[in-house]
Amino acid sequence: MSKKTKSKRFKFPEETSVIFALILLVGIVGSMRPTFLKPENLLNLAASYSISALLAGCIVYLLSMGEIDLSFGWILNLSAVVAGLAMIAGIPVWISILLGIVAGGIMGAINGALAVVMRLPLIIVTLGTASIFQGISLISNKSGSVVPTDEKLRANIFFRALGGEIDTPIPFILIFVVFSFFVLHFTLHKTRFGYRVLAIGSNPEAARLAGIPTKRIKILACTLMGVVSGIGGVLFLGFRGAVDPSTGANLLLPVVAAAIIGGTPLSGGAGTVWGSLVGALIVGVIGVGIVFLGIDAVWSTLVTGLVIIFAIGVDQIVRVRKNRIS
Amino acid sequence: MSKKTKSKRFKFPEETSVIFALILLVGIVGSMRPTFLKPENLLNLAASYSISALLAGCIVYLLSMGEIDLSFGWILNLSAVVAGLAMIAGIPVWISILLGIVAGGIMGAINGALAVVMRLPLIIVTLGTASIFQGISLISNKSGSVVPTDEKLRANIFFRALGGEIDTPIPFILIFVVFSFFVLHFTLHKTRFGYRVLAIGSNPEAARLAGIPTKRIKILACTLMGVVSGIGGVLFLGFRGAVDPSTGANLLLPVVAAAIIGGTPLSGGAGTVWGSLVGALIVGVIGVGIVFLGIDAVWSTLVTGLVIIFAIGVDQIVRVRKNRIS
Amino acid sequence: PAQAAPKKLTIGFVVHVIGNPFINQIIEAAKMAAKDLNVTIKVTGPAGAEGDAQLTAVQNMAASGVDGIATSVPAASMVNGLNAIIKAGTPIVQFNGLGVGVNAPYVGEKSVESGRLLGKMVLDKIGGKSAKGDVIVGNCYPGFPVLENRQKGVLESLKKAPGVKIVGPSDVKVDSAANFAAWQGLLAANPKALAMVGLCAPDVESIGKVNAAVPGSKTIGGGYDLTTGNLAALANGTAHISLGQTPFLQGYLPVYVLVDSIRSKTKINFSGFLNSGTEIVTPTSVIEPFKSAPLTFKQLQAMSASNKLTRAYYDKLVKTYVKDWRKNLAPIAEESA
Amino acid sequence: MNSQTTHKVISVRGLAKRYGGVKALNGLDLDLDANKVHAIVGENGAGKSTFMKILSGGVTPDDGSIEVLGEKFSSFSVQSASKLGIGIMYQELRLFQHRDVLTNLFPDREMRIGPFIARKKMAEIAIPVLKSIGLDVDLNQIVGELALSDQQLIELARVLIEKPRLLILDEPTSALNGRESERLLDLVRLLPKQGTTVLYVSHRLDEVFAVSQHITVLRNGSLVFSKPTSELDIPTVIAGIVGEKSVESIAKKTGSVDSNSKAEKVLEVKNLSNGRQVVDVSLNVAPGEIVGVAGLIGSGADELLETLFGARQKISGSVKFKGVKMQTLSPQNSVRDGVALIPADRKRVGLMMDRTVSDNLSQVSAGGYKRGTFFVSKSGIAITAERLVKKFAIKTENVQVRVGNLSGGNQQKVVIGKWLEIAPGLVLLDDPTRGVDIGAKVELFRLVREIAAEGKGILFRSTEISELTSLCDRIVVVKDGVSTREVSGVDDAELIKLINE
Ligand SMILES: Nc1ncnc2c1ncn2[C@@H]1O[C@H](COP(=O)(O)OP(=O)(O)OP(=O)(O)O)[C@@H](O)[C@H]1O
Ligand SMILES: Nc1ncnc2c1ncn2[C@@H]1O[C@H](COP(=O)(O)OP(=O)(O)OP(=O)(O)O)[C@@H](O)[C@H]1O
Ligand SMILES: [Mg+2]
Ligand SMILES: [Mg+2]
Repeated sequence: MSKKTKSKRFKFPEETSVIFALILLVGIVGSMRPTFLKPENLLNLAASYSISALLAGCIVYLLSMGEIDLSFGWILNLSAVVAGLAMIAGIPVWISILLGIVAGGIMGAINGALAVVMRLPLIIVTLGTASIFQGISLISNKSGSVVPTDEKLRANIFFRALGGEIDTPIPFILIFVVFSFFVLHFTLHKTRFGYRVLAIGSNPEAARLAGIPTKRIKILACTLMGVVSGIGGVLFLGFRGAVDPSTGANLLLPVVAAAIIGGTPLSGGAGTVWGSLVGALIVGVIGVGIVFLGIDAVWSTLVTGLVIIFAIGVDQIVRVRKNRIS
Repeated sequence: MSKKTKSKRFKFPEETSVIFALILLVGIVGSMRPTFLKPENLLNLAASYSISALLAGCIVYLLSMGEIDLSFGWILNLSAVVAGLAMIAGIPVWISILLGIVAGGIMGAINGALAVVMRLPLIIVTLGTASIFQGISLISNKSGSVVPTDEKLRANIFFRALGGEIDTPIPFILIFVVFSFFVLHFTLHKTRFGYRVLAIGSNPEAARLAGIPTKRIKILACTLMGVVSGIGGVLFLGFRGAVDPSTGANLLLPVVAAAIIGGTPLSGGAGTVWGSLVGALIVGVIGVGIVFLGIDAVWSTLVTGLVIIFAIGVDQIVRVRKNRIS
Repeated sequence: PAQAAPKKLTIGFVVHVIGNPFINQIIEAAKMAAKDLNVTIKVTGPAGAEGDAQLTAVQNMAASGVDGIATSVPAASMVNGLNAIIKAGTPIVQFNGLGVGVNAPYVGEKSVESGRLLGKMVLDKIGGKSAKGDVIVGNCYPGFPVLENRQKGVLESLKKAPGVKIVGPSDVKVDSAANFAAWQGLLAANPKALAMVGLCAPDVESIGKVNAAVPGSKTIGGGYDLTTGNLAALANGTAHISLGQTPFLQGYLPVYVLVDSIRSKTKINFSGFLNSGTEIVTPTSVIEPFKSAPLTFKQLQAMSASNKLTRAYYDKLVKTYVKDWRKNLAPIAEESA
Repeated sequence: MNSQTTHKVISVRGLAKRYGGVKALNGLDLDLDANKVHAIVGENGAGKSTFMKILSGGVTPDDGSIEVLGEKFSSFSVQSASKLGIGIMYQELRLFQHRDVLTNLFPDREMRIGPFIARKKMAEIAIPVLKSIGLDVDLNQIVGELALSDQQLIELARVLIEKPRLLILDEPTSALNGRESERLLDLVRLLPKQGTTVLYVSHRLDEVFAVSQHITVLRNGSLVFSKPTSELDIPTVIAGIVGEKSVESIAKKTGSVDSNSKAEKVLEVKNLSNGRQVVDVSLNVAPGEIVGVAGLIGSGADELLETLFGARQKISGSVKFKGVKMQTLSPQNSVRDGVALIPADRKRVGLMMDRTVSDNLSQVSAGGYKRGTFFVSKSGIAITAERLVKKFAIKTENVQVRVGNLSGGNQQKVVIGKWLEIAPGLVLLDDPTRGVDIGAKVELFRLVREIAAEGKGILFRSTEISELTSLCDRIVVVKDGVSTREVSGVDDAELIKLINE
C-alpha cells in the first residue's frame, strides 16, 4: 500500500521554482535599495506590468495548444483605437469599451478561422494578420495618437478608476488582472474548454479522433486571445488616456518570455497560467530593478540579459532539485 | 506493385509551391510597373536581401532541429562590431574579418552550450543571450556607430567588392550568398551532420538511442548559426561600411518568416534551405514592391499584411493541389 | 567625504531608445551638463521605441527618488502618467519628442518648420518654384509624431513648385538594409526623380549609396541627422543636404533647466518651448543656429567624434542661450508653428 | 565442446531497475546460451522491455552485473552496446517519422563517399534485406506516411542490417499479420546458424513455441523459470506468466446471434468507398453481434474502420447507424452517436504520451463526448480513472503517472479503457490486442462479449486469424477494398485460404 501514501505526499506546485526565482530577484534588489521593497512601490510595479501579465496569462492557452500568436500586440492597439475613436465620435463610454473588446474578439476569430481554413500554423497566419491589424490601425487613426480628451469622457468611472484617480489601497487595474487570472486559470484547468485545449496541444490527431472539435476549439482559443487583447487595449486606453500608433509594438517578446519563463513549454500539452503571472513579474522586476540600482543605459541591456539567464538558471535548478526530492 | 510504379513517377520538388508564389508576386508587381522586371533591379533587390536570406538558410538548421535562436541578429551586430573595431585598431582587414566570424561562432557555441547544460530549449536561453550580446555591443561601441573610415581599409578588395565598387554583372554579395546556399543545402541533406540534425528534430529520443551525440550536434548547429551570423555581420560591414548599435535589431521576424514561408515547419524533422531563399525573396519583393508601386506609407503596412496572407495562401493551395496530383 | 554639504542632486534622464547614435549624442551632452553642474545623472531607456515601456521607466525613476527627470515623449499615451509624476512633485523637462499636454517645458527643434526648411533647401537645388519633375519622399516609421510633423513641413514647401510631383510618402523602413533596399527600389521605379527626401537618420546614408550605384545620377538627396554615415555621404557628394537637431542642446539644456529650477526652488510645472534650433549641413557649408561661431564641414566631422571638441564649441552657447533659458522660453505653440 | 560458461551469451546477476516506486526489474538472475532463439515472456509490465533496454544500453540499471558476449558490460551507452554487436528492435517504434525509408534504415550508420552520404551504396545493402522480410516500399517514401505494419518491418530491417551478434526483438510482430509474422519467424529461425543469438519478446505464445529453443518467463521483474522449449507446453508457460491467477481459455463463440433477424441493425454499410483503399464495402452488424473484418495487407481492412469512424473521408456509399442515415461521417459525429474506434497505433493517434493516465482515460468522456460536463474536475476524472484502472487491470503506480511511462501493453489498455468508458453502441476494434498479454487479452475478449451481450455491435479487425475465428459471429472478407464474402463458423485454416484466394 505504499502507493497510497505516495500519492498523498505533499507536492510542491509546479510554479514553486519560478516563484523562488522571483523572490530571489526581489530580495537582491531590495537588499541593495531598501525603498524598492516599499509596498506601494511593489504594487505600482505590479500595476505597470499588469497588462502584459494579462496577455501572458492568455497566450498560455495558445502555447499549450502548441500555437503562437504574433499579432496580439496589434490587436490590443487596434481595439484601443476602435474604443478611443468611438468615444471621440460621441458613443457612450461603456459601449465604446464593449466595441473595442468585440473588435479584439473579431480579430482573434479571424486569426483562428484563417489558420483552420488554410490549415496552417497560427504563427504563419499571424505573421500576416499582425501587419493587417497594424495597418488598419494606422489608417484609422491617420498615423496619429487617439486621445479621447473630452472632459465628460474622462469623468467616466472607468477612466477615473484605471487612471488611479479613485484611491484604492491596491490599484484597481491590479485587482482586475488578478481576478482575470483566477478566471483564466480556472478555465484552463477546470473546464471542458481548457481540457480540450490541452488535449489538442498534447496530441492533435488523438484529440481529433477522440471526437474533440479541434477546429472549433482552435478558433475559440484565438478568439479568447483576441478578447483578452481587446480588454488589454481598453485597459491601456483607460490607464494611459491615449493610444499611439506604436502602442503594442513591443509586447510580443516580453509577453511570450513571461509565459515561457513562467514554465509553459512551447511544445504544447501543458501550461501554467499562474506561472505566466510570475514570469511577467520577473520581467518587470528586472526592468524596474535596473532603474532602481541606477545601472547606466549602456550597461542595462547586458545586465538584463545576465539576469534573465540567472533567473531561468535558478528556476531550472530548483525544478531539478524538486523533482529529485519528490 | 502499384507502389513501385508510384516511386518512379516524376515528383515536383517541395519548393514548387513557394516558387510559384514568388513568381506570381513578381509578375503582379511587374505587370503594374514593367521597370520592376529589369534584370538589374531584380538583382539589386536580391542583393539587398541577401544577408537576411543567408541567415534564413541557416536558421533552417535550427528549425529542423525543433529549436529557435532569438539572438542571431545581435550575434551579427556584435561580430560586425568586433571586426570593425579590430580594423580601427589597425589589425589587417582579413584578420579582422576572421576575428568577427570567430566571435560569431563563439557566441553561437555559448548559446548551444547553455541550452545543453541548462537542459532548456534554445529559445529560452537566447532570450537572455540576445540581451547579453546586444549589451556587449553597446558597451564596446559606446552606443555609437563603428565606422572603419581609414582610406587604406576602404581600399581593401573586401570592402570594394561588397560595397559595389568593383563592377561585376551580378553583385558580388549575391554570388557569395548563392554559393553559401549550395553549401548549406548539401550539408543539411547530404552529410552525416545534416542527417543528425534532422534526426534530432524528428525524434530526439530515437536519435539518442541511435547513438547520435545529440548534445554535441546541438552545440554544433548553434555554432554554425553563430558563424553564419558572423559572416552576415562582416558582409554587412562591407556592404554598408559601418555598423550601428541598432544593426540586426529587426532581423528576427523577417528571417524566421522567410524560413517558414519557404516551407520549413517549426516542429522540426524537416527543412528546406532553398525554400528559405525563396521565402527571403518573397519578403524582399513585398517590401520593395510596395515602394515600387508607390503605395502610401500609411497604407503600406496593411498591404504588406494582405500580401503575406496572399502569398502563403497561394503556397498552400499549390501545395495541396500538388499532393493531390502526385 | 562631504560632511554637511547639501545632498548632491540626482537627475534621471530617460530616452525613448538606447543604442541610437543620435540619441547617444544627446546622452553625452546630458552627461556633460551633469558634470558641469555637479549632479548625478542616471540614464535609462527601453530597448525599442515604445511609449509604455518608456513611461514605466520614467515612473521607476521617480519611484527610485530622483530629484528631477528629463525625458523624451514620443507617445501621447505617456502624457497622463507624466502629469501624475509632476503633480506628485518631481519636476520634468521634455526633450526631442513633445507630449502635447504635458505640464513641463520642452526642448527640441521646430519639427514642422525644420521640414519646411528641408523642403525649401531641396527645392532650391532642383530649380526653385519652376522645378518640374518627381520628388520622392520616404517616411521610415509612419505614425511617429515628429516624423509626421516633418513630413507636413516638407510637403508644404515642395507644394510651392506646381511642377513638382510628390512620389510617396513611402514606407522606407528603419532597418538599414531594408531602408537601403526601399530607396533603391524607389529610384529604380522613378529613375528621373529630381530628388529623394528622407525623414529619418538612416535615409541620407542610404540615398547616398543608392545614388553612388547609379553612374551619373543627378538626383538630389536630402534628409535628417548628422550621423557619421550621413556626413560621409555628404562628403563624397552622393547626398546633398542633412539637417541636424543640435543634439548637444537637446541633451544639455534639459539637465540645466532641471537643476537650475530645483536649486532656485522655482516650479516648472507648465508647458513651454525651448528651441534647440536646426543645423543645416551641406558639403560646402555648415549653418549652426543661434549665431554660433562659423563651422567648417571638416570641423563638424571631427566634432561628431569628440565630446571635448563639442563641449568647447558650444561653450559660448552654454554661457548665453542656456543660461538665459527663462528668457528664451516661448509658448509651446511655436514648436509646430 | 568447451566449458559451459563460454557458451553463455548473457549472464545476469541481481539486476535491478526502479522507476520511482515501481520495481521494473527486481534482482534478476539469468544465464542464456549462445546461438539460440530465446523467448522472453511475461505479462504486461513484467519488465521485459526494461531488461532489453538495459542490454542495448538505452537504460542504466540501478544494481547488478551483466556479462554479454563474453565481456563485462559496464558502460551503459547505446554506442558501446552496438560496438559489442547488440542490435535491438524496440517495442515502441523509434523511427524518424519525417525522414524517408532509407534514412531510417541507417540511423547514424550512413555510408559515405567523402563527406557525402552514399545513398546508392546504402540502397544496395537495404534492398535484399527488405526483400528478405517481404517489405515492398519506395526507399524515398516518408516513413510517417506508411502503415504501422510497414513501419514495424522497417524497424526490423534496420536492426537486421546491423548484422548484430545478439539480436533483440521486442514484440516484433505485434502489428504484423499472419503471413508477415510467419516470414519473420522463418528468418529468425535461421539466425542462430549464422552465429546470431536472438532474444525474442512476444505475447503470442504460438509464435514463441514455433521459433524458440528456450523460454524465459518473467513476473514482477523477477525470474519465474528459464527452460528449454522442448520441456514446456503452452499451459505451463501461461501458468508461469500469470502466476496464481487462473486464465479461462478463449472459448470459441458459438453463433448465438441471428444476424438475419428483423431487429434493426446497429450498423448498415452499403457500397462504401473512400476513393483510395476502400473501394466498395457493404456489411452490417446486428445488435449483440461481433463481426470480424479479415483481409491481407493493403486490402483496406483497417482503413475501412477509420472510414466508418469518419477519421478518413468517405467519398460515396451509405452508412446507417441504428437505422439512421449518417450524413457526414466525422469523429465528432461518431463520438456523439456512440461509435468508438480503438486504434491500432496508440502512440500516434491513441494517447497523449506526456499526460497522466487519468487525463488519458478521461479524454473521450470528458473531452469528446457530448455528455461531458462544462466543468472538468481533476479529482472527478481521477476517480473515474481509478475505477477503469481496476476494471482493466492496468498496471500503474497511480493514475497520476505519465502514460508514456507505462509498459506497452498497459498503454494499450488505457486506450481501450478511455473508449469503453462512454459505453458506445458500436465499437470498431482495430487490432486491439496489439502488445496485450494473454491474461489481459482473455479479459478483453470477455469484455467485448459482455458489451455485445448488451445489444451493442462490434466490428473487429485483427492481425491474428485465431482471434477472428474465436471471437466473431461472422467474418467479412475484404479484398482490394471490396467486401467479397461473409463467412461464419470457419476455422483458422479455412479463413486463411479464403483471404488468400
Ligand atoms: N521510463 C519509465 N518511467 C517510469 N516507469 C517505467 C518506465 N519504463 C518502464 N516503467 C515501468 O516499469 C515496469 C516494467 O515495464 P516494461 O516496459 O519493462 O514491461 P514489459 O514487460 O515490457 O511490458 P509489456 O508487455 O506491456 O511491454 C512497468 O510497470 C512500467 O510502468
Ligand atoms: N497466416 C496468414 N496468412 C495469410 N493471411 C493472414 C494470415 N494471418 C492473418 N492474415 C490476414 O492478413 C490480413 C492483412 O492485414 P491487414 O488487415 O493488416 O491489412 P490492411 O491493414 O488492410 O493493410 P495495411 O496493413 O497495409 O494497412 C489480416 O487481416 C489477417 O487476417
Ligand atoms: Mg514491453
Ligand atoms: Mg495493417
